[in-house]
Amino acid sequence: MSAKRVVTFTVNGDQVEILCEPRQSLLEVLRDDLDLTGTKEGCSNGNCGACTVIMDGRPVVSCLVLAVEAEGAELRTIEGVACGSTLDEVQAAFLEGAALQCGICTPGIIVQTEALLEENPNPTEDDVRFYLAGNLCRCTGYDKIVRAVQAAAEKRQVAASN
Amino acid sequence: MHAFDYQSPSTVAEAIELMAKHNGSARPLAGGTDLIDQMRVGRLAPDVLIDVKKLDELNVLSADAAGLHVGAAVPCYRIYGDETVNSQYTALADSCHIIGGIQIQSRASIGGNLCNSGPAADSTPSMIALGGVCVIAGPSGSREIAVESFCTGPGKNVLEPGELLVEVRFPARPANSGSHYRRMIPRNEMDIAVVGVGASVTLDDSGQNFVSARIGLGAIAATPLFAEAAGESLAGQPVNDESLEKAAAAAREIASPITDMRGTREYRIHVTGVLVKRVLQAAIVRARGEQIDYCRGH
Amino acid sequence: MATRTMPRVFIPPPMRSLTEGEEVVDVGGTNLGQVIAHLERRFPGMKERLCQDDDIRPGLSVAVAGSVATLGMLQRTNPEVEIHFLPAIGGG
Amino acid sequence: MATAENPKYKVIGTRPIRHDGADKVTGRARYGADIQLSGMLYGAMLRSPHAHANIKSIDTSKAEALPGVRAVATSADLPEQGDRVVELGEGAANMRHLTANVLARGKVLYRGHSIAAVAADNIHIAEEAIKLIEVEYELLPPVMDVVGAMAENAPVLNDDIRTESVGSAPPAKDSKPTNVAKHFLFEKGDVAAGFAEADIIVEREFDTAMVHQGYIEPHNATVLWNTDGKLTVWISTQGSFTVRQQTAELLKIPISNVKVIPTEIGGGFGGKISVYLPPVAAVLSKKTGRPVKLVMSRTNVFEATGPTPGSHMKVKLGATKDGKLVAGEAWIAFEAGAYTGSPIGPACMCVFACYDLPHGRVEGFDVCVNKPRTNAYRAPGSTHVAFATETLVNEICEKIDVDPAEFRINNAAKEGVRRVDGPVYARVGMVETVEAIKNSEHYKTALEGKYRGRGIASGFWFNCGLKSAASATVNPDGTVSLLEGSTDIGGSRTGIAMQLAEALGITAEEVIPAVGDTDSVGYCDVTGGSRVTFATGIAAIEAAKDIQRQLVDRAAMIWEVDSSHVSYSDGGVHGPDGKQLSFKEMAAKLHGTGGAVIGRGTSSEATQGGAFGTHCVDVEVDVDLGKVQILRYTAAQDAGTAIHPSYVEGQMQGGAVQGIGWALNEEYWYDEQGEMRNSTYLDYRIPTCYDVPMIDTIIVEVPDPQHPYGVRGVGEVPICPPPAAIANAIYDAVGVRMHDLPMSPPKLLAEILKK
Repeated sequence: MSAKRVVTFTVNGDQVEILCEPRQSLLEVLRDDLDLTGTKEGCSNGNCGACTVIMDGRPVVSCLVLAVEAEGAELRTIEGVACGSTLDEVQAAFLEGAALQCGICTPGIIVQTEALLEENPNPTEDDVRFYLAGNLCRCTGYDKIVRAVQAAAEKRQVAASN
Repeated sequence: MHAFDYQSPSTVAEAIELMAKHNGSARPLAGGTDLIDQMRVGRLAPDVLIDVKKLDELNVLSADAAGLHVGAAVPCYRIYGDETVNSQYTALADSCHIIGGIQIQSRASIGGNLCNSGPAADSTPSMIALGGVCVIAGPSGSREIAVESFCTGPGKNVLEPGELLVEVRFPARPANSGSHYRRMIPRNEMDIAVVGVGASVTLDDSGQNFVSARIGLGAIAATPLFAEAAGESLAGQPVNDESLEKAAAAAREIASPITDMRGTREYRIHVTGVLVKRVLQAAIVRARGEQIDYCRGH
Repeated sequence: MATRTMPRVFIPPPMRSLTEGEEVVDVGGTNLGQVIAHLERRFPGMKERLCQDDDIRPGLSVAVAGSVATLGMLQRTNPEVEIHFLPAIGGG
Repeated sequence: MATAENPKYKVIGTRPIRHDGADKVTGRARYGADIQLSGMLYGAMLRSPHAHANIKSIDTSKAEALPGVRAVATSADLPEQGDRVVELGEGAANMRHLTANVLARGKVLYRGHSIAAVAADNIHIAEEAIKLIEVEYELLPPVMDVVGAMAENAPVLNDDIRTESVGSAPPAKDSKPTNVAKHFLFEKGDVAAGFAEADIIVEREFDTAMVHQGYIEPHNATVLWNTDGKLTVWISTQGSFTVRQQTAELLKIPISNVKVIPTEIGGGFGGKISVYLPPVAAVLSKKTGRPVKLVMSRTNVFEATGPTPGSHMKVKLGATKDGKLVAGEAWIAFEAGAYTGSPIGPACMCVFACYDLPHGRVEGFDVCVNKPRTNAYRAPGSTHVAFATETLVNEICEKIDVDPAEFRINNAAKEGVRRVDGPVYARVGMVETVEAIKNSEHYKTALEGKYRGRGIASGFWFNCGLKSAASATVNPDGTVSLLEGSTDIGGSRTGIAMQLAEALGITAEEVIPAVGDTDSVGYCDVTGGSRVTFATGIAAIEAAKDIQRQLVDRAAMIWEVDSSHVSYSDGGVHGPDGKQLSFKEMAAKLHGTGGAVIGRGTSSEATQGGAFGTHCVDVEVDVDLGKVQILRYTAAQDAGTAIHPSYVEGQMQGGAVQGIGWALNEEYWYDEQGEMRNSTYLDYRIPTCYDVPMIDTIIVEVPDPQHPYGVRGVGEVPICPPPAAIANAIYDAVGVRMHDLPMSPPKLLAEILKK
């Protein structure tokens, strides 16, 4: 076994320091060491997006990031999306629009949506579908997800213009 | 996953030294989107990973008189977000836009795509079409090799133990040139190319005749191919169905694909011809300074 | 059409060798257990094909008046009902 | 058609926020793999690299010696089962097969078949350890093709399987074993005479590939075998009670020793009913005295859970030239996988279920092949046969020049029609769903453009009743805590809570629903068969009625009148002389009137009427690539009464998109050695959101008389029509009839080029 290392990064604004093996993925460390189990594991090869987190401003699949690579990084996970006890627009839109069924893909999709709206505050349906293509959902047929994303974008736009 | 050590050198020299020291049992780690998956499934089991993605030389993305320099670890999103790439090296932007999903594009690099040496790599045909040259650093100095000569088999390439791909350099774009990449996939996204075609064309001032063309093909042989004869067949020819058809036929000629879960041999050969024509047509439109009507993934 | 006085049992094709080809048989009984007992009396061998340890065979379901018999041998029957023996159905 | 708001009801037909919503959008909801217990060990399993082999020996000594390894288990650690068939709530299973599927006994029957398991301090050590287990195999030829497996000289997978036929004498124990595990035969009328009446007869052969449910959450189980012999199982499952029973049977311990705590579940679609991991984790826990967690990889999920079968079908339909169906005949062979148990029975019963067919004959076979043991997948068996029948129906329509919607309406199954398998339909909504499509904006708008085409198709599913239980406790603030046992895959706890709310005259938000564990709620069958909103809904309504009765008695006590003079309606109790107290007021008096009020309800008698759906799809075919784009999609379905219309729509949309995946790309792609070569999401290719358009829905409401509010299950029907609808649309676009699923680009291009 190779030596464990100390890795330091921030998650949702909190600085954390963990001891991990190089072979541990960021996903594994978030879930097993930090008990941030909102980030889900669906495939472990980057094809489902359930483990999406935002790393230094970019969405990444945390199953394909080694925890040691996160040294110094700023991470945002699903647990950091709501503002205290208030849901953000995307979360609220998902609930109002019934955009989830089983809910296992939901954290990844919400995090990915946060990244999308950061980059493109007013996405077309095609923009949404392309940006979320790396997040598989097997329950909803995506219809209500796409609508919820657009509803959230609109709500945020209105809020920003007020 | 197999246990391994992790090193993050701060200079290329240090990286090369580490690579050489482990004599073949070390792998450079850039975005990791292929490497980590392959290690997890046990296809690769290096003893050491050398994280090269923070090395300055591997993060270059700039244009000068020599052309465009793309550091081997520059992630896709930076490439397609780059003004020069988007206006002049569009095939490369096209490729980077469809490698994996958005999350993968946050990490994956064209250097990694090339070093992974998959026959279906989406950026390699574009790099071939754009005349990319690999800049390799090694214990005994630096060397250069054309992208089309880099891969030697599925998962295999010319890198010797201790060598590191530093950047891919692309020559400056001539006037009246345009390029494009597209692939056939059964879905519209998140898929591996069944056939991928990258092409770059240069037209004369009238926009009606080819000056030159380069075509790269993916997923139709053990390595991505440079369809040299297909490209050469267009030089000096008028832009018309006949010349495109001839180029497509020449491309089909060199295709030697396999049948697998992604498509049959016959299908791939057929699609090679179809895509070569479509990609050339799009490159021509761009060479004329117009926008192509292109739905990513379709 | 004359009113029936007994439950009507539809005999699955593979069982018709026991009923000499009869596809539909009317037999008495106020519950499924009695109906099957009557069937057995008239067509020996029937019960073995339908039951295991005095209950409906696993994998088999019995439809009484269009509803799956959830009470097994205790399922009530009446002269108006049709009885069908069908594969058990689950679902996704 | 009525949708959304239903004036008859106050709660039903509205769209409240689901009760578990906040947990699920914040990442707080705990799914199976999220369970963390102190002292927990991580497990990994050794799986067969071969499709068919005898196990000569297993040597686990090197794995056991690896530091950090705490226990190793093989089938030797599970009790012998003998030859017993056990009813497991949703289907029966031979226990000998079930245990061999959990850990192979002497033989592996498919690639990915589990052989041994390790519990270690972390997952990496466990995975290293399984590589150290040495297994000696004797390779056997794999049997991968359903028709080939039926041949007389085919290698036989199981030496204890002989063909069983519903209603036939049991096969002799000394007869020759076979791969054909089951045979079904249904007949109605006189098929030969029926076809003699036909002016037009079409007969085609169809093939469909094995496909997976593809739920995003992999299977998991965490088990603690306590020192008192009691087991606790944390698992995401469609049925906690079936997990309890299967685990107890496999370990040969009393069911009361097993407590199953269902976590949130990340999709199932029929695939999370069979038990794979709990008995293994239990054995490892018993050996170590610590809780053990097992989680499958995505490749394990594909290779070693229960996909739904591939099939070979021959179907023949006859009609008169004026558009009346007169006869149908079907021969259907399903891949059972390694052990018997495919949904061939329901397939046989569904093949002609949409139509009033005077003469019919259906024969079906359940055939073992060297693939994982198959399972239910959303309307199990019905999608396969709808692909066949619904494309033949369109072919007939074309030949006699009748509008396919018109033809379906004229021949539709309806109340009083006798099915080929015997029973007679009660009130059903096939006609109404076709009419809904026929009258839709989509169908009425002409489709323009080259290589574009439109197709429609219908589908049927029975919808199960089965058994459910619920209890409901009135809280002093006028809310109700509802406890039920149906694990919630798609918002069902809210649909059930809404029915309780409707019955009590309170709001959906005033009900606090929870899914209980097997020690805290009454027996509930699985969340499957589109049964939960129907049957657990009835149990909740019964619980509400029980509360009503108790509140009536208490009001009578308060008012000092006889209970017979008090009634419950409009959200409160009403007595003589205009006396009334609202539910909330009664709740506030709980403690002074005798303490807790707990309502109980069960349902087991009711059987649902079936449900139908009709879909319409527009496609565009790239004739040079053989690739199909879905341009527009509309699904109509009879929901009986839509409780929460958003989630009804969601089921229709999700089912349609799964059907689109099945139609176009999904398949188990095997090589000659029997290795699945596309066991990742990358190459299995379920639809992404960039592959599909919006899915328009039309909820048709033909109330089911067997439910107090008229509910029909909605989960399964929507997967049935898409493959046929898309095949019909492809024909309309490019004149090519596809008889082989998936209609992937290489196959479609080959057909186009043949033309």
